[in-house]
Amino acid sequence: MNNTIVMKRFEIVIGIEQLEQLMDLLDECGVRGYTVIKNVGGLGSRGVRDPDDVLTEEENVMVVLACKEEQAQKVVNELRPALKGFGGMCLVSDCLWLEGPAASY
Amino acid sequence: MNNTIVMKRFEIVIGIEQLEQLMDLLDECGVRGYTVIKNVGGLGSRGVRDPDDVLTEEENVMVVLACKEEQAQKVVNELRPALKGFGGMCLVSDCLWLEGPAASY
Amino acid sequence: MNNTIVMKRFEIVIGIEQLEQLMDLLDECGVRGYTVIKNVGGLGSRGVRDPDDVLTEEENVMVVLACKEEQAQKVVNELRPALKGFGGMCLVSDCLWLEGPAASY
Amino acid sequence: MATIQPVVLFFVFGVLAGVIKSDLKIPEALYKSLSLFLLIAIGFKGGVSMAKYEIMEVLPIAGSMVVLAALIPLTAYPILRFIGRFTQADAGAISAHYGSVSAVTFAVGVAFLAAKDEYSEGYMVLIMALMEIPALVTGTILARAGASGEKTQWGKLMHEILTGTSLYLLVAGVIIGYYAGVMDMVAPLDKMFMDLFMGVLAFFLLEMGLLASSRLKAVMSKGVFLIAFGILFPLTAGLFGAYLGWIFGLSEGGSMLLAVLYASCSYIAAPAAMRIAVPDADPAISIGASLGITFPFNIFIGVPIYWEMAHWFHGIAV
Amino acid sequence: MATIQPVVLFFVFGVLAGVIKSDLKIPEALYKSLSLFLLIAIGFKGGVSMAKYEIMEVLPIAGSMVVLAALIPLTAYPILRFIGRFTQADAGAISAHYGSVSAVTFAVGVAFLAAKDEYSEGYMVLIMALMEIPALVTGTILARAGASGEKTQWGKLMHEILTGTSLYLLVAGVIIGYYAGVMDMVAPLDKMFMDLFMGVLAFFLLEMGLLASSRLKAVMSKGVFLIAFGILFPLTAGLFGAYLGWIFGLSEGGSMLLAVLYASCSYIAAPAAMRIAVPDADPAISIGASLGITFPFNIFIGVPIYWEMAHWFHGIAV
Amino acid sequence: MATIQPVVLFFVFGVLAGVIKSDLKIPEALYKSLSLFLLIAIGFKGGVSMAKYEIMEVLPIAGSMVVLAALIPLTAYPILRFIGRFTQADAGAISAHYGSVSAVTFAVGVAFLAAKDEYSEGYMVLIMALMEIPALVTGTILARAGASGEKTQWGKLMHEILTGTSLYLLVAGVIIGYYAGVMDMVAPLDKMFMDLFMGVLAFFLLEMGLLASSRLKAVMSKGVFLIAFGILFPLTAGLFGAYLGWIFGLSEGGSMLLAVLYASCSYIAAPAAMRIAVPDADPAISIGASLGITFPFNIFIGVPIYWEMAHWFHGIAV
Ligand SMILES: Nc1ncnc2c1ncn2[C@@H]1O[C@H](COP(=O)(O)O)[C@@H](O)[C@H]1O
Ligand SMILES: Nc1ncnc2c1ncn2[C@@H]1O[C@H](COP(=O)(O)O)[C@@H](O)[C@H]1O
Ligand SMILES: Nc1ncnc2c1ncn2[C@@H]1O[C@H](COP(=O)(O)O)[C@@H](O)[C@H]1O
Ligand code: NA
Ligand code: NA
Ligand code: NA
Repeated sequence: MNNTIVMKRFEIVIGIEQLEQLMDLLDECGVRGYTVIKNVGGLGSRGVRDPDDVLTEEENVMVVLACKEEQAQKVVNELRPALKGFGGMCLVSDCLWLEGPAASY
Repeated sequence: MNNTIVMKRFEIVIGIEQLEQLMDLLDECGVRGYTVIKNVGGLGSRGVRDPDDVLTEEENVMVVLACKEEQAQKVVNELRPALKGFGGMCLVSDCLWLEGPAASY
Repeated sequence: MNNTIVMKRFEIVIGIEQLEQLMDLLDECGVRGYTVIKNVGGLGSRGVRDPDDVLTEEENVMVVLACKEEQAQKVVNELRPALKGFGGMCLVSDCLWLEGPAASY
Repeated sequence: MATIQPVVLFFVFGVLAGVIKSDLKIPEALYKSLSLFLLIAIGFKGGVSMAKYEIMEVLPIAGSMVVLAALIPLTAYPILRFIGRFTQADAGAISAHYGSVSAVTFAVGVAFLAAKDEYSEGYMVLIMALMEIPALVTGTILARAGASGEKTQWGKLMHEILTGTSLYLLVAGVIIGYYAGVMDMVAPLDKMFMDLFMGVLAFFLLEMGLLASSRLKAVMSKGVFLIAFGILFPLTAGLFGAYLGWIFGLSEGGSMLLAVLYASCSYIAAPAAMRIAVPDADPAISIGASLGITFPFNIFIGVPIYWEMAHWFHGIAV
Repeated sequence: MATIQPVVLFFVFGVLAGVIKSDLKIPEALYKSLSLFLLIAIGFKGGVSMAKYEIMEVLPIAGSMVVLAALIPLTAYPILRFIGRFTQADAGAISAHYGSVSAVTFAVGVAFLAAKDEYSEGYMVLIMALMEIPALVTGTILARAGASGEKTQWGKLMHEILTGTSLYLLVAGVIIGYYAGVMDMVAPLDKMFMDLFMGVLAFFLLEMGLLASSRLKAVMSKGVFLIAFGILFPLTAGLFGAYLGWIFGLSEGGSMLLAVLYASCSYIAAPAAMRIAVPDADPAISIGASLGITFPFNIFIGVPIYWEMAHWFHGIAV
Repeated sequence: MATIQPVVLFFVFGVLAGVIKSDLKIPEALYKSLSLFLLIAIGFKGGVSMAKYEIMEVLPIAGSMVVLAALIPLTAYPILRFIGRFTQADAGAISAHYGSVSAVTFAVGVAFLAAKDEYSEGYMVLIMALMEIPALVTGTILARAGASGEKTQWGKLMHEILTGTSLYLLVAGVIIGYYAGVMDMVAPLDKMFMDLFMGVLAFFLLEMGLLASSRLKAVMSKGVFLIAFGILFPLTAGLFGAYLGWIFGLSEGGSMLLAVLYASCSYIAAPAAMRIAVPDADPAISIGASLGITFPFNIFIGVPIYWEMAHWFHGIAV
């Protein structure tokens, strides 16, 4: 497709209590752009987590992040050991970045 | 990419009134992990659905789900007839699961 | 995979103040379905944007949109110049549309 | 002459904020919280004053008024279907909205009476709560009778009507208020549910104004018939209500409130029920007419007129 | 005989709404706002009445009661572990919940005394705020002593306990109320934090009812032991509290409130602390027992019984 | 000597909660709801007391004070630009913040006068509402005059200023309050908008404290100049306001409130306007100085000082 750059897309879901740590880690990898969706629920190895349950107060966040391939491997290397402690999941896929906006990757 | 498993990624958008049914269905397919984002709006065959409109009270949810290929076909087979009744959409794509966290797929 | 149609998936993140313009633009491209997630935060070329900060009132939205390949190129052509003004990002990737619900693409 | 109450000016400023595209926004959680408050408070207040009645004396009168309310959608439907040329689904859904009631319009009527120091029967609240039922059922039957397509989900609909937030909280408020009244234990709860009523109503009307102005365009595009219907129909229904109140021997204030109930129309409970019962009706039309035309008409012009109507009938009696 | 207060009927209607699957929902932001209000208001009111005491006289008594509260989890644990056959983690976590207190149960107790026009010591609030500390610490030690697995994050846990919203707002309320009382500047704040207290409690109990009914299934599945524990244990702890209050020379009202504190159990602060301290405990069990059984038992049946207990001990004294 | 009011202690506990990293959080919807309430209530109260004036007498005085308020950003700008060495954009944006006003600081001033039983002119509220306009316009001109880059979106900016929530609700409150005052129909609305004012302010100050403590780091990093500016500039502006109030023949209370208005600075309306008008300014600096330094300075130290200033000028007159 025209006017696009080949990139990797990360989609990370973790508990909100680990978000700060994740953001520090991404910062260290030199990541310059990501998107954060809060108030997310789900099912995983720790069972159901429902942000609408006012008593249990469990909340996940989804972080979506696009970066170039060279950086992607670096993120993978840093993220793997951390995720072991965090739980959650991280998916990686191919995508195209539509050129236009100021580069933030 | 190292330390990753090839998987399928589902992205389902339906009305919140059908979420419970969808979750039962995924449960029956043996799915062990998914992520739910509520308070989602959009445009589709039923027109605009805006969760901020306090009078119409229409709300979509997005469910993201990663699973192995064998399971994916099972989910597709179960989901198709149900979605006919639900409306909404379901996208399927390829992705890599970054190993590390406890397996919840 | 059976019962699926090959399609393109767009994932656009912009500031909420530009959402109306984006929706007009998609409308002009003849797009018949999209999903909108509000209350999204992130990091980009304009720095951190945090929807929970009640004083700065910065909010992003994520728009996910599936369409056929022919339409995809049209959307790319229209979106590119607009995104230059908007900032944010737009990712494009391949996906399969699971047949079943009424076509809204 | 009837003076406009300060509280309804909040509605005006809500509409105006929408018109001049102010960035004023009421948080959704506040809107929902205020509406829970109003329902409980209206019920509670009614329940407290019902404690003064022999409940068995009241039930037959109240019951008749509720049943007779089914006449409203039955009258509205042919007008909408054959003069207004709406689809069966839309005509039925709009009928259900106009047969149903608006708790906020009722509250404005109560405030009007309070400002005039006029008495009214406390059990009007119970009538309001129960009027939903025949209106929504009748409207649904009209919308679906003989229509092809999916079967009406009667079970789901009746559940929605009977357990829906509006009816449930009104009835809960009535029972708790009645109990508090009978046990003479109203005291510390009145600071919240009675003293703050008007202030909460003010906030709610501000939001109603914002919502109404966002609906106006949709209504206008439906042309002059819907606007005329939205004004003339409640006037007629109100007249019927005032007459009925007089016939049944209600006070002037009570007759006026019955007129308000018959004239007012729903924009919360009815849309929720019609979404389930008549999914092929277009909510933009029924909510637009109800909230964009009839609601403002009632709170500014209708309420004083219904008072005059009640007054006039009671004049005959003398 | 003790009559049921109107405010607790809101709890009944909350439960009922859950049972009949009404679509009634309290917005999360309202729930959180109301709970902030209640904590500040309870603290404020206590602080204002503490302004009448010599604070140094009070501290040793209050301190002893707080320390003695550690006996509660120490008693609960062996029952849960060896009779109930819960895991060490669950038995410890449940013990921490029952050692800890419920500000809303306390508020219902205060309302009960207010309806009877009975005096109680203002500093009971301070005791309530501080009782969290020994209960949560003891519960955690019981849950983790000798257990393998990750090390207890004591630093994080103590931070959570000491700076957690409940303890923080109660103490902040006490200090501000005390200052306002001493300076004789309570006046304009009382309209909010005192007059509206019951009304806010009503709303909160409605939501508590909804929450309790959503927990019931989880508790029932745990069998009859947990239900018996959820009723008999608070009765015992309440008796101990009433006895202690009498021994320490509290008023009848004060003894009753101490019984309420000892008998009540937490469903807000304790879950938050146990999430950090004992992550392998199942919150469904402890919250379910606490909110689904003990809370309703206390507000309907327990509170009048604790009053009778306090009354009985004070009768001995005569 | 001036005693600290209990209500401002809520601010202290908000800051403290931030400092000790408590998990205390005010839901966003509550924060927004409280700020809507305060704006309407401040306007309403002012409007009610304006009902006692001949409105035509008041307008010229009020107009002059508003226009003279444009001097504040004109004074602040060169200090910030040439002594503080801020960029043109930042200096202009900060000037706009300091020219603009803080409704909450004003409310604390009103509470201070109420505690002293001092009279003040009701139309000060109108002055507050209108002072935004010259401040934001002047600040924008300063920030953009001769600057390259995109053209200033004057249309959008004026729309934002004139229809922005703060100005709109203040003016709506004034008009409704004025109408209620003239018609003698204040009665049921005062339970909400007057009686609860202090309680709502308490909650709001708690959140302000949390917000201020989250901003402190950003300000500290900007060094000692910004801190000095944030304290000395409002003192100077306050002196000018007190002098002006005296010259124009306001009461002591009114002069003090004018001093408060001139001294206070915005952290809600100004950021919103500057986002549109001067997007290249860094909001962390202007909000940080405004909320992190000047706001706490004003409510604790400034308000009593402005009172002494007004007192001193009025002493001259004798
Ligand atoms: N590389 C990226 N990956 C994911 N999200 C991004 C990326 N770059 C920008 N964004 C999102 O787009 C928003 C606006 O970007 P910008 O206009 O560059 O500040 C950010 O706040 C992020 O939410
Ligand atoms: N297979 C999966 N697909 C999508 N989301 C998942 C999957 N597994 C885990 N998650 C998300 O990650 C969160 C934490 O997972 P866990 O730590 O395994 O409990 C869950 O609550 C889900 O939101
Ligand atoms: N082509 C599409 N791309 C993205 N989202 C879609 C698409 N079609 C439908 N949706 C989402 O699915 C919801 C329900 O669709 P429908 O049942 O067709 O009205 C819409 O409100 C959208 O959020
Ligand atoms: Na009606
Ligand atoms: Na206890
Ligand atoms: Na100023």
